[in-house]
Amino acid sequence: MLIFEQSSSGRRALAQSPAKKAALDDLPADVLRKDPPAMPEVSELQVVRHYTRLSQKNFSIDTNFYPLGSCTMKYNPRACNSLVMLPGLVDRHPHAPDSHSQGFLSCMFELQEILKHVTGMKQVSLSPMAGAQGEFAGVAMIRAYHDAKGDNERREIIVPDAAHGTNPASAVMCGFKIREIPTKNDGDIDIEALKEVLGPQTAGIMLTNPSTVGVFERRIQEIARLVHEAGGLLYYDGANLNAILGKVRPGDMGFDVIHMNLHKTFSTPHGGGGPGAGPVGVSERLVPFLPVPMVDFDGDKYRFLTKQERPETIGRLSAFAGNASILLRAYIYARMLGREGMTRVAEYSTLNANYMLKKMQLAGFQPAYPERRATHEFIITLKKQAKELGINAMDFAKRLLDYGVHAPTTYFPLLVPECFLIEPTETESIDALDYFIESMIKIQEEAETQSDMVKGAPHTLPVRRLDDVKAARELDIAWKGCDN
Amino acid sequence: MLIFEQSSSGRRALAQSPAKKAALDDLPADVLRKDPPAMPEVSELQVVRHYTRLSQKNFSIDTNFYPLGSCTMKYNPRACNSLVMLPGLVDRHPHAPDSHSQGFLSCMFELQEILKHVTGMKQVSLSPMAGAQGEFAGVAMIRAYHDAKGDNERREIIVPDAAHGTNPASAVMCGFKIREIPTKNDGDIDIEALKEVLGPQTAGIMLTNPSTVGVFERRIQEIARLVHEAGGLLYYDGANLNAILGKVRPGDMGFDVIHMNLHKTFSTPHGGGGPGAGPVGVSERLVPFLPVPMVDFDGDKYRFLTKQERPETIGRLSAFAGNASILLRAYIYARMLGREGMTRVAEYSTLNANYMLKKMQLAGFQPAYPERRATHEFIITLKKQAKELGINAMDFAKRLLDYGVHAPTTYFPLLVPECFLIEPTETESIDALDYFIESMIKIQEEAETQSDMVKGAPHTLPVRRLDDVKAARELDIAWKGCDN
Amino acid sequence: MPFIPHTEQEVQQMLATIGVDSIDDLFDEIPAELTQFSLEGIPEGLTEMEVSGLMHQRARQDAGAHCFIGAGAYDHHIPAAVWEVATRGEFYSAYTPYQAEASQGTLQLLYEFQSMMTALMDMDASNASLYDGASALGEAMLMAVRSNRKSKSGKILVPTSLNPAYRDAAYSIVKNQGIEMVGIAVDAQTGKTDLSALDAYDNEDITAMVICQPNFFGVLEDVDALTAWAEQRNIMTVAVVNPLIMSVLKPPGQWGSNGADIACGEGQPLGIPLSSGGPYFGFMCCREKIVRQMPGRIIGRTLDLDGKPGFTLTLQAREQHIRRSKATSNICTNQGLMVTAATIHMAMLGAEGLARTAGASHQNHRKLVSRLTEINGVEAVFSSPVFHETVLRLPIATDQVLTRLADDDVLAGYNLSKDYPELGNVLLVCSTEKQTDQGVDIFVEKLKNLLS
Amino acid sequence: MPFIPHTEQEVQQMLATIGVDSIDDLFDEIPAELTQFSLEGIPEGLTEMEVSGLMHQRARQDAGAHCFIGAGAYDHHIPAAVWEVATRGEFYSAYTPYQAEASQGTLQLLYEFQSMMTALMDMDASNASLYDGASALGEAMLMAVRSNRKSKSGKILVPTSLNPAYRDAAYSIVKNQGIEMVGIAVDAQTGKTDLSALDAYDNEDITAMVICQPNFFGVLEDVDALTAWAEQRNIMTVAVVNPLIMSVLKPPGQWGSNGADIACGEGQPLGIPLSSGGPYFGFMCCREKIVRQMPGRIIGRTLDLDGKPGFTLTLQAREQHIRRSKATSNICTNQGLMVTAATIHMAMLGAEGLARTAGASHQNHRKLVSRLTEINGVEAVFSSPVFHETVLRLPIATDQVLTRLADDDVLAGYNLSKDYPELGNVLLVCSTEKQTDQGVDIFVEKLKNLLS
Ligand SMILES: Cc1ncc(COP(=O)(O)O)c(C=O)c1O
Ligand SMILES: Cc1ncc(COP(=O)(O)O)c(C=O)c1O
Repeated sequence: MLIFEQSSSGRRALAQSPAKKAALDDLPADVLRKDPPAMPEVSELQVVRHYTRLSQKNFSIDTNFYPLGSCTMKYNPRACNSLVMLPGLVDRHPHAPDSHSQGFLSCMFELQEILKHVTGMKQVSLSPMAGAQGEFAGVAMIRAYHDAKGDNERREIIVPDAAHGTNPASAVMCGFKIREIPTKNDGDIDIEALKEVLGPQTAGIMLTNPSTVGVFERRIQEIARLVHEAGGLLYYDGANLNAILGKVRPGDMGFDVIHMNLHKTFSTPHGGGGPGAGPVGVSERLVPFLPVPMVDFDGDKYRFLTKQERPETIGRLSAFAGNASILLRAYIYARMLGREGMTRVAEYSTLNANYMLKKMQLAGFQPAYPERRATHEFIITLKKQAKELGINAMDFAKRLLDYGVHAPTTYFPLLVPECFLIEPTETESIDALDYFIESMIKIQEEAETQSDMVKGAPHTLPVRRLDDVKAARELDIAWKGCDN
Repeated sequence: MLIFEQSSSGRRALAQSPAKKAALDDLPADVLRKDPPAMPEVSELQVVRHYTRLSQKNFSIDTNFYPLGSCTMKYNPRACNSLVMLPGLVDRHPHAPDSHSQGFLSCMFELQEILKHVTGMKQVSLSPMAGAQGEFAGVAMIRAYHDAKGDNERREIIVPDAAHGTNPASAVMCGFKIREIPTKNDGDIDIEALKEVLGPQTAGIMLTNPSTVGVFERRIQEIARLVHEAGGLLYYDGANLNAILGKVRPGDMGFDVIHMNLHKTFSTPHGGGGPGAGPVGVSERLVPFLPVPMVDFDGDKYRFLTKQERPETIGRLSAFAGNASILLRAYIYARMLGREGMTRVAEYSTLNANYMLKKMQLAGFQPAYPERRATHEFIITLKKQAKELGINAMDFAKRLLDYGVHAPTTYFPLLVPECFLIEPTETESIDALDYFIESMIKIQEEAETQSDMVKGAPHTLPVRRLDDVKAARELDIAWKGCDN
Repeated sequence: MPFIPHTEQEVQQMLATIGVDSIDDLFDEIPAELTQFSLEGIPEGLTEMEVSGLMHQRARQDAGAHCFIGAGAYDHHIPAAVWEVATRGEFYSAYTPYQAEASQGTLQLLYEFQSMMTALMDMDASNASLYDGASALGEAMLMAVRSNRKSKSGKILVPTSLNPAYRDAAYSIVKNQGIEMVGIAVDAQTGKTDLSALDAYDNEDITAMVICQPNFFGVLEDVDALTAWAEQRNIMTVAVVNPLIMSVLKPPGQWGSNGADIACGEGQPLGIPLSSGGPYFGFMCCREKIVRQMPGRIIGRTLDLDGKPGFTLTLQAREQHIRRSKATSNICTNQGLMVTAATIHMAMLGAEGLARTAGASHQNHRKLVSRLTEINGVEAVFSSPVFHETVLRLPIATDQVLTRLADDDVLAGYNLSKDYPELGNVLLVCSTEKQTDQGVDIFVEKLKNLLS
Repeated sequence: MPFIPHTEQEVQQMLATIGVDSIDDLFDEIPAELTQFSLEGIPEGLTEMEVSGLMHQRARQDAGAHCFIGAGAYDHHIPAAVWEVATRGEFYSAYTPYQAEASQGTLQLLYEFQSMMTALMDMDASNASLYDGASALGEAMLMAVRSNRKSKSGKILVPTSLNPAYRDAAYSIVKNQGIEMVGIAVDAQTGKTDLSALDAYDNEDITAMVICQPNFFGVLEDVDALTAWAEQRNIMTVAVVNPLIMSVLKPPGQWGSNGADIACGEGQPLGIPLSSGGPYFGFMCCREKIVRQMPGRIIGRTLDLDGKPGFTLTLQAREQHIRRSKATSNICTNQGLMVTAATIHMAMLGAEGLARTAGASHQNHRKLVSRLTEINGVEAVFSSPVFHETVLRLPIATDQVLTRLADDDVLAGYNLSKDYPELGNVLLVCSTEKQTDQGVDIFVEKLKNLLS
């Protein structure tokens, strides 16, 4: 039942708003609202009960193994949440003067430094509010760089066919054209194809490494050399940074700009869709263009740097300083990990992925790249099952839900048919991995013996499969009152 | 699966204890522990996931209508919880000096005052930690009073047969003998029977008013006169205070001592079994005997009063000052209610109960006291259903769970056969009440047509009915390792 | 190894399964020369206890002031239940609800959010959030340009009374797509957008126009007149509003004759704590006919295989994960958790509670301004009615006032002189329903002392 | 009417259903003369915002000191997850798990709690909590008297090194049942219970004996010798221990030849915040053979109708709701939520984490004591080994030291002179793993200044 359907006219949570109604008699009548909006009229208990019960209908890291490839669904330490809720942090106004900001700013500055070191970049700006905004900022810096040199013809950004959808979308938002290059059968990108598209029109290339197919791009140094020689810059999509944290650094690979997904690698919550934080780091040549604000430390006081101090910046991307208290959460996490902890993130997420890959392979599942090491994630293709049993990746995914496990990422990257992109993360125990594999084996058996049941899955969740076509055709995206 | 069964030797939540192990080399070997206790060895994520999932197996106010008679399962405002967790409150040491205690003590003092006014008693001590300890303190004061007068022969406490089990148990702990008196068919106690047991051996009587059968004891003034004339004192069990808060006061009825269940009337959490808080209030003659500590205010500073200042006290009942932060929660709640809010608690809880009673009666259910008003709760007897359909109160209770509603109190008070003690509380909306009644009507239909199904209920919960006999016979009350 | 559950024995077992000797062997595809670097610059790990001590200390450094700053972020009361429920693990640690069956909690909540926002704005459709108010405006501009097929210019009229940070952020976002933002002056007397300044554009091809309510000065704009002017010229209107205040002011859907085309803004006043400026959330509503141009996720109600109602992501063909370079926006992760809190907050307050909150904020503000303007040399700059925020002229430099009062733990407002030097020494002060008489007394006393 | 959902219309509808005119009619069975009183003494209601402002202010009044007080309540680190999970609505707002099928979450957790406590104490059985450590001792004494059928005297030996508040509370609880508490002196040199003082009772009928580890002075008792002495005389032993410290010290189940009969104490060090002294929780463990004498709830594992394991309250025939005046105790509501937190806390730390916590507390304490005793006139009173708590002798009145240091936000310890005037000017200081070097420096500096 919707919260709207629990309404009763005149009911409200009386403790939650002022006891008296203000007159507003100083305001002209024509600016005032005539009828109140049709919002729920419910009690405090109804609200708490409704949303508590709704929450129970979700899968989440806190309740389920959630091996969603490319999303790094690792444990979100609860301390990161409770500490940012401390008075002094939770109620600090974004425009508070420096005298009332040193605590907050010192955390931000130190986070910039930590991210700089772990990525091998020259400087970091924390302001982008998610991965995609980090991409936008990064590509905008590439454009600003070429523009600053008067190199106005560079209007193409190269992306591999396996790239995440945000990569081409971000490049287009910066006014670029997209050139796609193929991925080879071994998972690396096709360097010959790359050479063909490189030229004076090349602004840069956007890569994820490990790539979205779950393998490390081995010829990255050669790619960097080729792109740089062609006058382009290299963009690093940090969605997969978890795989290499502390083991190898994008800066050392030759990348000029990188965004990080702190809501992945640095374990800030996904919150059912966000918020994220997508700081960007850059090599020397892009430093002037970093988005503002940034935090500076003169050895005594911390302060924000804005356009005034950084005239070549691509500008600000938010009203204030990005997703500040997500950044604080990432800072807390980074301090708990420390230097050694960072490296172990990469090591153990990689160990988990390779263990799962091997065991699934032994159980008869088909890796997409059987000759390659898994990184922190790997791909299984279920094309044989789809062809022979009529049970596709979606069916496996939905049936997994009945086993209490969240499905891996399906149908991304698209170039692998019936693909399952599996990312266990380092915070899951061998027991959770084994349970997943056993579930997959059982579903395989079910697929062979009771395929209708699998196709009808899930059976134990609040709803069964939903009619997406109806959803899009008969658009019902807002409650329209009881009559509907 | 038990948390123990998720253990792996050597695994632990590394962020949660010191990185280094202390040597303890200053301690003699024979005081040291040889083998570590067999406790779970799990990761932080495992802990969070395990207990989050366990929590989902509970019914609770936050998720379900919970009309558990005598328990006052009303909404527990979340603010009461979050505010007591503020630094300064959550980390105040119980032995902090007065200079660092004025904030806390002022809340305690004001709570004493509020409780005093709303019960009509002379003074209040907050220290008892639950209703039963409040009863103990109250009866102990009655004993101290008689003893102080040299009246050492008064060794009997009178309780009605409908009394809660804690009443006789508490009196016995104070060294008293119990005299039980019957309840009449109209729900009032049998005054003739009372007269018979009153005498020079009478220390006092323990009453609940409204009584545990959900009606107001109409001849309370006469009872008070009789008991006082016999030289006894009157004890008020405040479990049902919700029914009369701000409408009538135990002090005015003639009671000498009262305990309150703040975890009922003042909405502090039940927490799956506690903690509670059972402050006691007394009439003039019992003031010297109140348990310590109490809080005093001299117009300038607040401070604790202990045995030193109150030599006749029955003593302390806890190591510190009782369930302090439960008292704080009650204080916050009381401040939000305010004077008018108190009265409304009684009014609307009574309205809800009478509405339900009437609607259930109209639906054919049999009230235990059809001639009486409901107070904040009322009793339905299912003896007809038990006799005619073989479906007893327990069956109705278990089947209600399938409807997502917590069962009312069953089989208490015992004098009403197949009894359902129903207490909706004031925080529930008419929708919740109607849903309960509809569910009862449906179960009645089910009982008539598919009684096996009802007897086998619940069907949709994590477990079906449990074997209590086996539980008591083959005692398994602690995990004994994997081999068991 | 905080947060890593592996025991040494398990590691050995796993390595044996994989068939390698060490974890390092798993990284053998990485060129060796890339792995020579030092992480010395990163401090060693802390336990939770240590980091908790550190954060308590940092928090105390910034705590404990009387705050009269608004300027886009407002210190409203948030019911305790809001964040206690929103941060339940099932909301907090779930991903974007791609697997609808395992995400009905979040999906239904988002549907309810969309329903509340459309009600509040009186618009047809809402998305499930964008990053923040400023970036939402950038997206709204792009959407307006996509939607207004009749116009070719890509010119957007933007009043100078728009929050300058919004202007800057929107500019960063749209500048690479050939869009031009044209400033419209404010009437120096009233503080409202100067209607006569629009005459200059009467015959130009203008794609869209931004209308704020209230504007950055707290001043209430003539939204009907502005909207009407745009309607007559087929100019798309983009409303930028404070959603809380829409509970008492005429909402975008009722402006002019047909209402604004797009409404967007900052969701922070709906239950999001100040927390140094983020995370907040941008909201966006629009008319039904342009919903396919909307950026961001949208949730729809539909039926499952058994005919039971359920919720799912819909109109995904607008989004980057389907349309890639042709998507309406690059946005992927949005501000889900903030919207979770805002939905609970709005349900808790209801229309009446929001209106009371807005009303009390404004009433408090009238008290504050009347007290402050009693001080010699302090006066309101603009003559038009405002809503809970006012621009004051000061007799001395704003910077100086702010610094001196901050020493006494009074955060007196936002330094508007930085952005509008032409206004002289000006300060933007704000009130909410949380303002206390005691706080006002201290502010007045300290300011009086400073100026005397 | 905060928290009351009724609209005026609903009230009318409900009254009509009932068949009365007004809510007041529902109270017509209450004698009219009883309803004449005034509640003027109770303040008017506040909104949550107002009460939140008030509580923030009260909290600030008491906040921000360096605390070196122990004396029964210890400031240990509590993982953030503990209370975030424990206060989930499903745990926080559930009743005692009478309806087992609808309470499997709480029931399984309590079974796990019992399992952890028996492991920690090395005992057979645990209940699901009592109120606090002091009242648990009272209950343990009553239980010992019930269990020791061979003894008639009701005499219980109690060392004077027992926390005096425990002695007082236990006395309040047992005094009306003909039980006599007999004090056993402490060796003035070592601070341990004087073994030779026991000789006096060699031939007396003694029912039970209390043994503390550590005792109130922080001193480690000769628990084996004390237990052995009691065993030889069929005296029931009641151990009173700090459960955290049992992760590193020999647990009650291993004392003497057969272990203590009952172990009880304060659960606070297992994840419960100081919060002014409560709510904490009392724990109690015992040997299997006397489990039916145990007070409080006990959870058992059993099977459901389908043979699936499940959890339920068991041995209820001991309890007041079944046995009424013949129950083992009057306890009904216990400290469920605290136990919920403690269970999560113990699971989080595990045996190793608890041991490290205890160990670090002790190590910190050695540092603190060595620093403090470098100050002229400050010295340890007792010669025996202690655990994370020490009695120090001061050259001036303890009260004076405490008051003066409190002015500098140093809470220097517990004033032991109040309870033990015979010891002179003595102070009980305590350390936990949270102690910082900075805190110690300040303490030492302030104390030095005061004493010089
Ligand atoms: C490979 C990759 N790149 C970019 C992104 C976009 O990041 P965000 O969702 O934070 O905008 C994602 C997120 O799913 C991703 O997996
Ligand atoms: C009538 C009555 N009296 C006394 C009590 C005992 O209160 P507590 O559980 O707080 O000890 C209860 C609790 O259920 C009760 O209902």
